[in-house]
Amino acid sequence: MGATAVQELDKVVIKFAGDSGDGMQLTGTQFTGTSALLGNDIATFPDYPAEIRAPQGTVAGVSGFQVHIGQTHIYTPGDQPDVLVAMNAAALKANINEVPRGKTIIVDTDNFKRKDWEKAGFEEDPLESGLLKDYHVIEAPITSLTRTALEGMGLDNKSITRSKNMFALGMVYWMFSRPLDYTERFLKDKFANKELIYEANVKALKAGYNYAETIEALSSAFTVLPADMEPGLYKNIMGNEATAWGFLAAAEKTGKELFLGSYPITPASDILHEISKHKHFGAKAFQAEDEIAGITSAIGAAFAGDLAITTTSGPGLALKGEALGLAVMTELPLVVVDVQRGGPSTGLPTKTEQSDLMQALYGRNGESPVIVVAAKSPAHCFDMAYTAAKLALEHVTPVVLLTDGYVANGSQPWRIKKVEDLEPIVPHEASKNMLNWQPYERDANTLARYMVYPGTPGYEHRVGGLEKDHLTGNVSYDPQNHEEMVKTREEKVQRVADYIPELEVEGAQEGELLVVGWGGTYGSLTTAVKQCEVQNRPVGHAHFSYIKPLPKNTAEVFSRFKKILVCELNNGQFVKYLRGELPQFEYLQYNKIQGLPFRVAEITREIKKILL
Amino acid sequence: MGATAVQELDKVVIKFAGDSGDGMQLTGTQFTGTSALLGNDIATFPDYPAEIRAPQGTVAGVSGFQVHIGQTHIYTPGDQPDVLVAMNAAALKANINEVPRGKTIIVDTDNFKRKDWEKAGFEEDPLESGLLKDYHVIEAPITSLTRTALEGMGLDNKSITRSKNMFALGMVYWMFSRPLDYTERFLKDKFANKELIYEANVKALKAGYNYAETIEALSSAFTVLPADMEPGLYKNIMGNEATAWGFLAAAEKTGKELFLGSYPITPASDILHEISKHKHFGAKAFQAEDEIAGITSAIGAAFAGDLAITTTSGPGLALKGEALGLAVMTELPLVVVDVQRGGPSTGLPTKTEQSDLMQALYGRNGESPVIVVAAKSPAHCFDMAYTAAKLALEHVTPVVLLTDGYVANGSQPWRIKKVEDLEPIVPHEASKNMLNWQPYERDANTLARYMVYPGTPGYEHRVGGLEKDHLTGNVSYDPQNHEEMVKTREEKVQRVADYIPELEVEGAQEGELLVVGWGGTYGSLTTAVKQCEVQNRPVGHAHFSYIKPLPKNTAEVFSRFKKILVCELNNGQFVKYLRGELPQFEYLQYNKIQGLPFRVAEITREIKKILL
Amino acid sequence: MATTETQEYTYKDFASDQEVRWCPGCGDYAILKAVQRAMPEIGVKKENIVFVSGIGCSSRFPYYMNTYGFHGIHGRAPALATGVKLANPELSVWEITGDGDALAIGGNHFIHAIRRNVDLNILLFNNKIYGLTKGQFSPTTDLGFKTKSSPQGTIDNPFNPGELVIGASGNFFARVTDTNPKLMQQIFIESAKHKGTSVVEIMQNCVIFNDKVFAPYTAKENRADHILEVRHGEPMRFGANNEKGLVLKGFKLEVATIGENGVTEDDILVHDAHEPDSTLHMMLAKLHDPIVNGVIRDVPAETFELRMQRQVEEIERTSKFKSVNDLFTSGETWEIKPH
Amino acid sequence: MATTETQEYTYKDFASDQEVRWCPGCGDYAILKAVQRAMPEIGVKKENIVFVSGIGCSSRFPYYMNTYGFHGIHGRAPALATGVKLANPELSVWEITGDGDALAIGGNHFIHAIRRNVDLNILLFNNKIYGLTKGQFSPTTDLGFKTKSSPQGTIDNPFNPGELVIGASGNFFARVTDTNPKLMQQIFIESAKHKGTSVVEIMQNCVIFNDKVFAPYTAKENRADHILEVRHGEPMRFGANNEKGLVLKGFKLEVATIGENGVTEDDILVHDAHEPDSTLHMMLAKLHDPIVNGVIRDVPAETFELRMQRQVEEIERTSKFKSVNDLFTSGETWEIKPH
Ligand SMILES: Cc1ncc(C[n+]2csc(CCOP(=O)(O)OP(=O)(O)O)c2C)c(N)n1
Ligand SMILES: Cc1ncc(C[n+]2csc(CCOP(=O)(O)OP(=O)(O)O)c2C)c(N)n1
Ligand code: SF4
Ligand code: SF4
Ligand SMILES: [Mg+2]
Ligand SMILES: [Mg+2]
Repeated sequence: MGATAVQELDKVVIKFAGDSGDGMQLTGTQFTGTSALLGNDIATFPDYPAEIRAPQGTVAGVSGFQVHIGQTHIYTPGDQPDVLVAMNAAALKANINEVPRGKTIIVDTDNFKRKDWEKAGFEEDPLESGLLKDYHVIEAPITSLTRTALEGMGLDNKSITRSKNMFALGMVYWMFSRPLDYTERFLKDKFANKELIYEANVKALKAGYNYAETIEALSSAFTVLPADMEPGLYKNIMGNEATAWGFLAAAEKTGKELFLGSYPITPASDILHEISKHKHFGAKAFQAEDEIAGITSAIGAAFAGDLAITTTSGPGLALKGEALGLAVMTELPLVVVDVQRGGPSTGLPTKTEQSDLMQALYGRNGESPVIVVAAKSPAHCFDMAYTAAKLALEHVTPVVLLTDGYVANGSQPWRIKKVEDLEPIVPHEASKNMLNWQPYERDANTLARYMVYPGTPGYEHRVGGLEKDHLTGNVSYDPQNHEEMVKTREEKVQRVADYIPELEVEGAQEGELLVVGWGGTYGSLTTAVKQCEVQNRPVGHAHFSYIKPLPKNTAEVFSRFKKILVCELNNGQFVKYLRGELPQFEYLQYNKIQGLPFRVAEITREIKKILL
Repeated sequence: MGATAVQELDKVVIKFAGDSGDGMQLTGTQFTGTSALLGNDIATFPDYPAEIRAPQGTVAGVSGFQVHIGQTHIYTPGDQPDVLVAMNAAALKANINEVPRGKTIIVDTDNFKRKDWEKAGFEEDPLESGLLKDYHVIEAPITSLTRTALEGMGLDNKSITRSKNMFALGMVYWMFSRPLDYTERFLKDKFANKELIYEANVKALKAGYNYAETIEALSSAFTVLPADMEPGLYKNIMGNEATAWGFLAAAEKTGKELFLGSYPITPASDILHEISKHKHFGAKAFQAEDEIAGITSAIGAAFAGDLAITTTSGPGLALKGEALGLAVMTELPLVVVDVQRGGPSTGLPTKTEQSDLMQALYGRNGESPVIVVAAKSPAHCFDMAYTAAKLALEHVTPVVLLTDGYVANGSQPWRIKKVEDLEPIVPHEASKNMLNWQPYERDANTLARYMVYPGTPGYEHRVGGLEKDHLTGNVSYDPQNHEEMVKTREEKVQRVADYIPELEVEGAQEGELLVVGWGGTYGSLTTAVKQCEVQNRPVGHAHFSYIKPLPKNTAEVFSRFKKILVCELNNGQFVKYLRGELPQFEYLQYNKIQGLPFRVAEITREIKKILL
Repeated sequence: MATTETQEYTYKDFASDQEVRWCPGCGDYAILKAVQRAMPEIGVKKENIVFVSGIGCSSRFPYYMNTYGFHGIHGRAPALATGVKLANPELSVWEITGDGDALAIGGNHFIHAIRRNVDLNILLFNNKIYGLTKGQFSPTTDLGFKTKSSPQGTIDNPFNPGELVIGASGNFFARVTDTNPKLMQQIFIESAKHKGTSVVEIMQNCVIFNDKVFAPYTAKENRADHILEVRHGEPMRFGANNEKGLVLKGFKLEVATIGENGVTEDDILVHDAHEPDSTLHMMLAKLHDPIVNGVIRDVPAETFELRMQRQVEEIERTSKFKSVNDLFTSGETWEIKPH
Repeated sequence: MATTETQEYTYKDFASDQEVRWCPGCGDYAILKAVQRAMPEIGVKKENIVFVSGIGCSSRFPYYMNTYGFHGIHGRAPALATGVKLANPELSVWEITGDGDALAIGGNHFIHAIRRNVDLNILLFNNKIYGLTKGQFSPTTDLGFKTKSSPQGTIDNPFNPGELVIGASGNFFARVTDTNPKLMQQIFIESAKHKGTSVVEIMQNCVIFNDKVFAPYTAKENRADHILEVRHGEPMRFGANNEKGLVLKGFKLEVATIGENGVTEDDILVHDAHEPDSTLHMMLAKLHDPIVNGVIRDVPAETFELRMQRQVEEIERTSKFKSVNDLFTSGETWEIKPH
């Protein structure tokens, strides 16, 4: 890119950055939507400020949105931007270290005055200091150009300034040969009742487009051709939205009502927001007084026959531990979604991390096994939410689904599924003519008990948190029964291994090195492994979506490689779990604990180090 | 014992069992006290009914108290009773399976009528059915004899019947040649204002004593001579009491006030009760509205300079997880005591288990390391409580102390310690003249930060749950700082290994087999290992009181043995932890999950199986 | 398995096969019996009744009812029950809780259930002590009372459950003693009839850890003079000869004797349980001597589940989505054609 | 580091070096300033002041105060603050909390702190919304209000904080708007003076997620007619010309205009914040229009920490144990002699 630009690009990473109030999230999603419609593969990642709304013009207040578009398959929002749009000095300060030399930077010079760069924490004027000398810099007075464009429309100053993001978007649209109609449609819709604002925005958008075409700075426009994607109907989907939709689909598939008991928490709240909109599908979103009421109301709903879920992030999962144990003891179907964020404690609430794995596995008193699964990308959230619901209902057990801030807020094209085409779900319920049904009678294969819900005459029974008799479910203090029940609950979860897909290896199927990951790091790891392949260093990649139980062939897969490298965004939790479960192997580990996803380059570097 | 009785016994196990209302706990503690004063080594275990107060005469309502006295060192309340006192048919039913053939059973025939044994769940009269034919049975109409003895004293019927436990105690006192004065003194004190009741009890006690001497059934009396114990002043102490006293001692040693924030829960409540009595030592027992308020009030108190602790059992620890993470992030000294009980969920609340280890290690969001230690016997609770307080204050970090229902309710002679003789504790606090103190500045060796409490002029500062700058403690979202802090918090805990004792091996110092245990199973394991030694199968025994971090020489110790057998009262938690921490060794495991302690015989059997 | 018509039920139909395991003499027995006797009269089939509880002696209750039941975890019964009710609003949901369960660890769920007005019938067994954990003070224990965890007497001001319920804007509050089976039964039926959260405080004797704490009210010789049984629409009178009654003096309630100081029958306040303004109900709930029994407040108000249902209908009427398939294909989509 | 005498403090002494990071226009700024201005007047040295908070926009507050501070976890600030105060009763402990923090997840700790009457000054920033998590409804959100998590409008009846405080037997409750810096400052000083738990509800504007929700009261044109500022000992009057006032009609408060319907100045109720009976305070707290500002209830009552101290003294006087050594050697002991 930049000075050595070419007409057709394979993939490109663009980062829009500005002040929280500058509308960068909108700009980013517009560029994403337009590119998706053109058939590119895409991946996005918004990068919110951690602060409420930090003082304008400061680095803490910078909001960014990174989008990666490609004509080949892409799996991450990209390590480093090819184009950075910096709406003010702080946005430049916050992002410049990420942009490789030689790349393009668009700056709004109106916000690079002395007070601006001082506020941003620069010692000297960054446009003068030589900081940008190795970059292809496009200096455009975006704010004043917008102002000029919208003059005389009768708009107030604030509304005019607010349109500058559309000016910037217009510029980038031109650079990458994108049409404007998607965004025009969007604006029409958004400002349906505000004709003037709509017009102003479109005007700014076109002005930016035209400006980019006019000025010399952009010597040529690029394009990214459609990717070679599986045929079908697509839409762009965010991880949290996909999670919500997966549950809605499972509910429709089973004819059950969906009950969500939840308490808002970053970065999980959007699942609650999404499900709140869909009462007409029988979805009940209950915003509880806290996380404990969130999960216990869901347990009550599960007992009464709903598809019951609860959604949260790390601190909330900690609060739910005791009640999750109750669901284990009462053997009720329940899905707990933990959208992981940086910990411990309140930690880095807006940043991503994979550090709740141990908590998901062990964060309860007593021997308290649950199924643990994880989603590997925004669109995969749909599949894993659906699967989690299926496993819970069919195996009559709680399931923890781990996603993280990165996949939850990221977006990806999703090949739209039809409910009809989804795998069937058969909730494990007593048939009406089952003789002598007992509450803790089990299926011989899955060990699932047969559910009966209140309202069914003749099946009145009681459950609870005290140890239960292995058949009647009555309270039992019998020592042998307790041992049997502890083992049965564990075995029930282990038997799920017979019902889940085997572990697949991408890349080399055997050999020197197997790269192992789980959950949201899939994109970075698979990209890295593919790069290594290109560079003639074939390694395998095994990515876990099923953590407890592990896929049945895990040991077999591991045994095909000389070395195993477990990569995680934590201090080594999955690797510790693997050492406990499959102690016969030696594991190398690579960990990053910075609240940020892996960069592809970090992984390839690590792989090279090991293969040397 | 029994028919083949000898005059002098090495050790003897007596179990007093009766209805909840029969006063068996009192009888047991009296026998214990008297024997302790005679210089025996002792270990006790009360065996409460799980139910509130189950219907009289049913097995669920049986309350028992087992005491093991010896002239050699003893470590457990004994596998099986040599003498069973069964005050009713249900007590016989509940315990007969535990009593080896040939042993002595005393029954109160007044409570073996048809309705009694039917209620107890016998099919036929147990005294007639041949069930007891291989036992030495002493049939005594204890209730009616008591009634006769107390006739004419002007007591109501209820009070008379209530004295029958003293009659039974008198009989056992005679059998084991115990004096009556200890119990007489006790009764005088207890019934200080109820002269008549006092007299009746003493009368019943003496009547039982004389009755035993008179009847032929007891052909000879036995005795257990004093044990060969370390010289010093002793008293009999229960685990929970010892825990409370350990903290009181630590507070006095440091001149700090003790703050306990707690919520009642079985089997931990007695620690709260004990500390509640001692406000005059500056001990503040705050019974909070729930477990979360228990720990957060303690965190507040730690911040303000108290020695802060919180006590609970498994379900309560689950609730404390989130707040414990706050203590990790704010790096405050805090001790959390978890008196473990049977889980998951409400589980078996009155039974013992070791199944909260994983929860103690990992039951929080994010990377959230704390020190984890465990007590191995009732008296050892004193040492570990004191040590936990020392580690918390010196290393400025939360510590989890694990005990369990078995050690908490059991008792043992304790060689009384003087505060002066205890190891010094030096809380890690900023000295008044420290220059440019920063809240997160650390000691170069321990990595502990220097505490300053509110009230200190010029040191005003703020802490909180968001990630902190490594020096100033201000909120920091810096990626590198986060990684550094995660590693530092872990390293701070790991460095504690430099300050704790090395792991010691009892029995064989190297060879075929190392028996490994942790916490409350010490007594059973050490007894079993000693027995094997006697039988010429020398094995080693390594018992862990320090779990995180592990003692520095752990790997070295493990490497001296061919096989390692990890014995736990759970489904294999410590062994999983060891596999993760020291993956270079192979571990065998032996687990019991019945809400009961190990029997010595179970361990010796397992050892033999492995050594064959 | 055959079902019975509700009118044919007797109290025996509501006894489960589990042995009742409270201490002999515990007040819980009488409450259990009163509930079992009330059940046939609420007009709900057995299979549509669910008893939910937390943890405590009282919370063992569901095991003894031959209905659906859930023995939950400590303090969380209101949330459990809310989940049950929202999942299936047809069910008659009863919550059994103790003073510790409801007001210590569970206080927040308790006041939030009341605020939302989910149709739950909450029976609060107030024995002013933690029974199951063997005798620590609870949030309702009288100030200064000595317990295992307050060897010098408590220093916490107790909650008055009625005050808290009304302070959380509750619409149904009643109080009764475990010694009054008839009134219990009546009140349970009333609480079942009330749509929305109803709270019944039962002054329950714990023979083991707090014996006779209510004796100043319930002992035979005290009842008439120290308990005022209120009935909607009737003057609030009490006393051995019904000679005493409540009158208003400024902002305060006072006890007056008819015939003394010129007080006549007409001066006695008439109880209006249905008055929306809760001022007088609050005063009645706070009265110590006499203590007020009966239904103190019973005001109709929309339930949470009804409002939820209404939103479902509204959105069903207005939404163009009939299946999630419609949702999935809504908004911007694009087609990738086979190559 | 030198200490300053309290009388020499200015508000600047209470500003920390941390940049204040609320949204421009957020009501929290005005509250921060009012607190910083109140501090020099409470007569406590800076080092003896602790600000404790939960989680929320409002809960960032402690970072901006140059005193000791603790930014806790969500909802638990009352318990944290209780621990701080009991550990060192000399400290002046302030709790900063939001409507979600105090009344959703933290509701139980909130009412229990009030019940115990620990000497805490609780400032409740009520913006009727979850600010920090970007706009979900809270337990005080107006019924029917549309938010991110209530796209069709909420169906929960909101709590009225004052009602809940008094229902939990609170002894100090005040209300003020973030637009009235003078009154805020006064009230904060009053709350500091009150020994025991004091709760100040601040009607705080969240410009981003709930802008102008209090405008019906706080907008210039509405203030005089819709806010009633009460002062102890003074008649409760309001209106542009102070022409309106509260009168009692039966059990209800009504607004009357002096000179109309024969109402005279003397008919207007005089505010008595110190009256132990809370009936009228409850009515004032519940009033919607006008909404009452000022100190509604301020009744002296023994604090928890004082009672605790008294027990310490009592047991110190009566116990024979001076050191734990005495405790250890108490009761039955036996000596094992060297052999
Ligand atoms: C999380 C948790 N904390 C504590 C306990 C211990 N616990 C069980 S019941 C109870 C209090 C019981 O009191 P109350 O609710 O008044 O019921 P009661 O036994 O008096 O009927 C307590 C503290 C528990 N089971 N779980
Ligand atoms: C255990 C836990 N649950 C949820 C959250 C997310 N959370 C943070 S603040 C907040 C609510 C904030 O609302 P409020 O207390 O009214 O404060 P405001 O931001 O409006 O000042 C929530 C739900 C959290 N941080 N921790
Ligand atoms: S302890 Fe008290 S409340 Fe519990 S069962 Fe016994 S008498 Fe009843
Ligand atoms: S979100 Fe609202 S409450 Fe939070 S800082 Fe912004 S304006 Fe203030
Ligand atoms: Mg109780
Ligand atoms: Mg708020």
